[in-house]
Amino acid sequence: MRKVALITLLILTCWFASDWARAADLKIPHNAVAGESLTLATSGSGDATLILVGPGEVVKRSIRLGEDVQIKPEELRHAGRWIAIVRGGSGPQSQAFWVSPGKPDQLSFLARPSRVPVNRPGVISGVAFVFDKNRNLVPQPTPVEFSLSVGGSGAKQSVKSSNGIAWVKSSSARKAGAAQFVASAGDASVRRVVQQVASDPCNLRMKVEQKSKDHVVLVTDPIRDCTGNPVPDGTIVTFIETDKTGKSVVDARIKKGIARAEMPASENANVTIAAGVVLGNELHIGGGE
Amino acid sequence: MKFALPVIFGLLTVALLAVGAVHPSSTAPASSPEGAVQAMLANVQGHDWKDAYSYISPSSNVDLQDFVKDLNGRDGSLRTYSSLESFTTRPLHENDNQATVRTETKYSTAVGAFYDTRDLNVVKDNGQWKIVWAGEKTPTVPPQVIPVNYLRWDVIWRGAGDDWGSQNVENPHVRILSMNPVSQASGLSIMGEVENEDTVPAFVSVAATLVGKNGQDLGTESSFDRTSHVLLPKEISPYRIDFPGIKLTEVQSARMKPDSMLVPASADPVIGVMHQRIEKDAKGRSVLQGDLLNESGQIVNIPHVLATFYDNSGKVIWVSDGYVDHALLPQTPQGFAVSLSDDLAAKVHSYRVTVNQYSRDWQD
Amino acid sequence: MKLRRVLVLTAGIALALSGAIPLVNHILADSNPPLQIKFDSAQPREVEDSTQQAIARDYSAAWKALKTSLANNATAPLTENFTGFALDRLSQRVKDQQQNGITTRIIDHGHKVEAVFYSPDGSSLELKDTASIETQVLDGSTVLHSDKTQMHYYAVLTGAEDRWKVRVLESAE
Amino acid sequence: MSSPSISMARQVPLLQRPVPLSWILLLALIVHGPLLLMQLPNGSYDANLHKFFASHYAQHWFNPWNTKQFTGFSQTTYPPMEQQWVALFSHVIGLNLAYMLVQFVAILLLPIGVYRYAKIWVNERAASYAALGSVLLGSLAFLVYNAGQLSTTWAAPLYLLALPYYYEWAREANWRSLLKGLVLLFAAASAHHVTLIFASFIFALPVLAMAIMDRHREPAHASLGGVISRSVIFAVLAIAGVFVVLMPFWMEILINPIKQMTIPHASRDNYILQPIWGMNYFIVPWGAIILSIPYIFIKGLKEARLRPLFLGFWVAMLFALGGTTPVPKWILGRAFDVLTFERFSLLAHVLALPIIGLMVCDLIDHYGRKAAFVTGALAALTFGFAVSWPVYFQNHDPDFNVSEVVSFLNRDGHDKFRYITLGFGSHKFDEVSTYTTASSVDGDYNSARLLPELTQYGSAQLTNSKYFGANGMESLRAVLRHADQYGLKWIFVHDTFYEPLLAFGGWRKTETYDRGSVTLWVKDGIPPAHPMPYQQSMKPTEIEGIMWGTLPFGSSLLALILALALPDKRRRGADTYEFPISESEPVLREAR
Repeated sequence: MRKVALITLLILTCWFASDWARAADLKIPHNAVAGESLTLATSGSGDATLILVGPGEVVKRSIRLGEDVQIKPEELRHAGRWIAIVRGGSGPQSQAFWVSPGKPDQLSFLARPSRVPVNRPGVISGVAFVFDKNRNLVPQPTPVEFSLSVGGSGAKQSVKSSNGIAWVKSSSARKAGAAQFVASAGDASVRRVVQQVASDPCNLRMKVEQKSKDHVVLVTDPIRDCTGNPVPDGTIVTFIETDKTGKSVVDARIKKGIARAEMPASENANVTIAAGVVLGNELHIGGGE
Repeated sequence: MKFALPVIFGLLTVALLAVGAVHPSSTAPASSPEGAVQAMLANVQGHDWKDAYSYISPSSNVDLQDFVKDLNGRDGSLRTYSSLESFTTRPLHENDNQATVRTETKYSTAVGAFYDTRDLNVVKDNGQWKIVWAGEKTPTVPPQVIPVNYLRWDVIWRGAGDDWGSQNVENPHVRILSMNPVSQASGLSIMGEVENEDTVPAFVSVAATLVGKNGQDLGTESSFDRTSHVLLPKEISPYRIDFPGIKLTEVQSARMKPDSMLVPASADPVIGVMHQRIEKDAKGRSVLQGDLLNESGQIVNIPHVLATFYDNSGKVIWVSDGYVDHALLPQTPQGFAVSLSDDLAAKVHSYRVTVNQYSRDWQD
Repeated sequence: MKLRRVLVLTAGIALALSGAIPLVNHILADSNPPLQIKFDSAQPREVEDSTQQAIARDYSAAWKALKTSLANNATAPLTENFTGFALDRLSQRVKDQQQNGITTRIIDHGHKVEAVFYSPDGSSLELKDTASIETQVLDGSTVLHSDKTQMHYYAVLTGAEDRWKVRVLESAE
Repeated sequence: MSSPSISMARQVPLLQRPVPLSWILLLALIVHGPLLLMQLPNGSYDANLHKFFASHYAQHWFNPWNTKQFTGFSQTTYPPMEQQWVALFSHVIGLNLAYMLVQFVAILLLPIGVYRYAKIWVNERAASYAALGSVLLGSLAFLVYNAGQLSTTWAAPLYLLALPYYYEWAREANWRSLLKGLVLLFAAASAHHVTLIFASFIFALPVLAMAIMDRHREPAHASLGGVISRSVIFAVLAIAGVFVVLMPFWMEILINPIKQMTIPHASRDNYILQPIWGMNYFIVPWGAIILSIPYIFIKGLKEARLRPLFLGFWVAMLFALGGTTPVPKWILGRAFDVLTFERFSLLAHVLALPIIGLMVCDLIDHYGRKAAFVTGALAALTFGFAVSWPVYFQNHDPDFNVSEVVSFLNRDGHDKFRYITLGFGSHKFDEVSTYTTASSVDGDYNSARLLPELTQYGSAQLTNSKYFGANGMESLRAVLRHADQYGLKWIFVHDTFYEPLLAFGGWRKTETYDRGSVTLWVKDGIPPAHPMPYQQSMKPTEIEGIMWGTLPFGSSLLALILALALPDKRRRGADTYEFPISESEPVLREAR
């Protein structure tokens, strides 16, 4: 009798154990997508706690076993590996599942540089990172269109992203100005501005504007680069006068397109001009040019 | 006898106080020309201007106020940020009534030690040696209007938030034009020129790391104040980086690190460097000297001269610098001198002087 | 007499504790997991030697920080090595873990990493990482979940002041 | 209500009786309590340094390596005891009040120490007047409310408490006295090393002389050899014990001997030639004691018994005069330029007080209440003048607010870089250091300096560079040149004098705080700070850290326990006097 009771108890225990074990069974769909709702099916009976551990969040809620559990889109924002844990009466049961990124919705567009001299080959680069609406990187190949234009004219290029990244390289235009650099994928479009600025001064020339007993005023022609763009104001132009008393130097700034410097008057002096490493013409003061 | 010990100790204490307090009078008449100069400078050191002035000959035609300004600086110059730290004197020649005394003074200034040499004339005046003080004459600039096309760059930065991908204004492109290591007894110096090749102003600093023969870093130093930090578009500045105690033979290579930053800047002031020439100074040393001319309408408080010396192949063979202890008044030439060694002077083929400056008002 | 004994005992315990704690910390300190990185297939720009070394160092440090952070529910280690989306995401995870009373222990068995992209301006770099990871989710000392798996990661690193920081870290099947 | 009981004994007029110690302590509470509750010492010169050290102990009791100054330095360069007490109390009442509390304990200990020390030479009554006077000392007010020398004000009374035990041990071979004397001495050493070194000569040698002179006084019947041999035993045990208790300190000194250039300090000036410093360091702290100097000379030298005490006073006085006499320079040599001399006034006064106590007795005996009133008024005036002196003589800049500086450094990862302050003064700089999480290249405590840019030049803190002339500015230049290596990105400026150097050196002014009184200068391209390579060998070991966290503090704790557990049996009756009538005649120790 005692034995029977013992066996019965053992059977009952096993039965309960298997029932509890079944209670923790979870069915998770294979096609979970970030930012979309998800239904988890549970089996068994009684109350339990569901814990979802994701790449960027942890969700914990009470559930009733045997009923479906709805995970809201805002709870499932991050793509990657998730772990679902159910804690009921028996030990915790868990299962890992994958959430894939949603469709491309946002771009991070890195346009470099923000300022570039005109007429230089391959100096502009654009890199677009493709993300879904929840900022998950979308590794699936996605067509990304890049366009670079100054004053309405320019070029377009379509590139397929690889590992979530698409990139292009481009040359700067001959004309100075603000170039519009746009990257677009699907409905997402991002605009950047690349300032194309004048290059080094070209054909630097000066002349005597005014001469007095003490001073001579030298002035340059309008200063432009080799493609005809005016060199920006503020650029340093160095005037160097050499005579028997020594060397006099004035670092003048271009203002309104020209540079002007007041140098000591001399009976016999040579004057040279330079901007950066570019040299200009030479003048002789006292005995004519 | 009862009070013997207290009296002895009392006297001993007074004697010790007296020994500690023995000190010559700060206005005692000088017995020699050198003594007069020393007494005057000692008073200047203690900021006792009145006592210092008592050693000035009435024939100098300088009043106390101007005398103090000569020594203590004016117009926010470097001298106004200075105090006399030490001095040496040496009589150059002397007779019964007149003498010349050379003074070498060391000032502690806001930018470090500043050395000055001056020959002072000393005369006997009513039996006392007095200094003939050659007061500084401030030239009078005719009233005039200096038109300013105020040119400056302002920068609007991206916000503090981490909006990756959104564009920020890019730092200016600077380029090291040349780099030349020079070995000396005190160590190794790396010098050359750096150019802002961009179209916006750049805040530049140049640092270098020396790499030893077995690949380890020997040390990192920066050009600190031996360069101009704010470079306008296409402006070129020399730089010199000193590595004390390191020999050229220990070095395999150098890693240069030019840093540039876009900063708000002003195109003013324009400072011309006139009549530059290499000459010998009073002590017989080679110096590069000339005049600085502030072509703007505002005072430049502290000018800093940077001189680049080239050999006949155009290579930078030395970069020297010096602060000028007088402010640059508008349209008024102010002399400067930068020393260079005689053996270096022999190699110099050409040179170039640039001027860096600090102006109180413009800083704000 | 009794007071003296108590005092001596207390001092002894204090001494023993102060000596033992650093020792225990030392024993429990993490060692770096093996990390192999190939830079041959980085496009469109070749990765410089110094950058290769820096990436290996900083990516490894980022994983170490990640493990410390998830195990201790502390966000401080993350800020040194992560930025942008990755930092936001992981910080949120740590906060959620803290709120729900759980921790995650990651036992890292090594990474095989390949650089697949290095931007033309040298400011960003993408890695594909195949990692062998053992993950344990704990509630206090109770293990709620434990598994060991091989995972793929996409990591985008961007240059910061003195190091590369992980801006995107995303696992994929 | 019952009327007070009057015990039957011989009536002694109030002014003829010793002042009970409890009254003296009550006076200390009344006088110093409000001043400390007003937190007056907060503005004193060194208070923030002690609080800075204490704030580190509060967080890292067993790790004396502090990274907040000098890029990292060991706090084992300065005995820690009182700072550790501040650290301990700071957890309960905050740092500022904890400092006040610990300072107050030191103030309470001083009259007890003076009382016990004075009783070696003079009678109970004179000793009680000496103790009373110690509460109102100008030098104490100067050290507490102006100089902020918490350490000296702790070490001196502990030393004074220890020496009577040595006196008893030397004469009576009382083991209990030996134990208590030694433990109090260790506590004194744990409070301040410099006071210990000088007190060993100035305080202890007169006591040794007295122990020899008094060897046959009741109840002792010691031989000369016995007194000397016990003195040697005490000295050997004291040296060994101090060596063990402060072991990490000695090791630090051994590894990094102080080789720095000398740093100017006004207390080394000649006070006659520089009257303002004479006023600051002599007239103010000495006050009415100056009037008693003739009496001290006459009485101290006329009475053979008082001569050792007088000699101690005389030497201390010559030291307190700084550079006014050549004596300190002759005795100390190069060390003269390393020490500051303001603390010697307190030491001199403590030695003078027993004689002054006798003077007050004489005056009261001759002039009664008038004398009591006049001497009391003079003491009060001396104290009041010394406390208020900093208001009239401000030798540091007006106060300004550094909370924005601290806030900037502690946010947005700014503490990844190092900073320095210029023109803040060490007091304000220590305040910034205490509350910021960032590390500075600069530091306040001179002896902890290790960086070559700081030790090679004769200047102290970078924040005060300009006051050290060309050396100071060269030191600052050297540090700024190596900004990359130190991760030195932020410079906070409170004095426009420094701006030209920063501008030429590559820093840019970016922000302004406290209505323009502080500006922030930034250098771009600086890499974040990292531990300096030399520091690995300089860090105290874990064992040293544990010793530092237990032994000095433990010695003070042990002293406290011994004081409670082993009370002085013979003194129980002698120290308290019932009001209004004493039961027996006071134990008189005539100074004859």
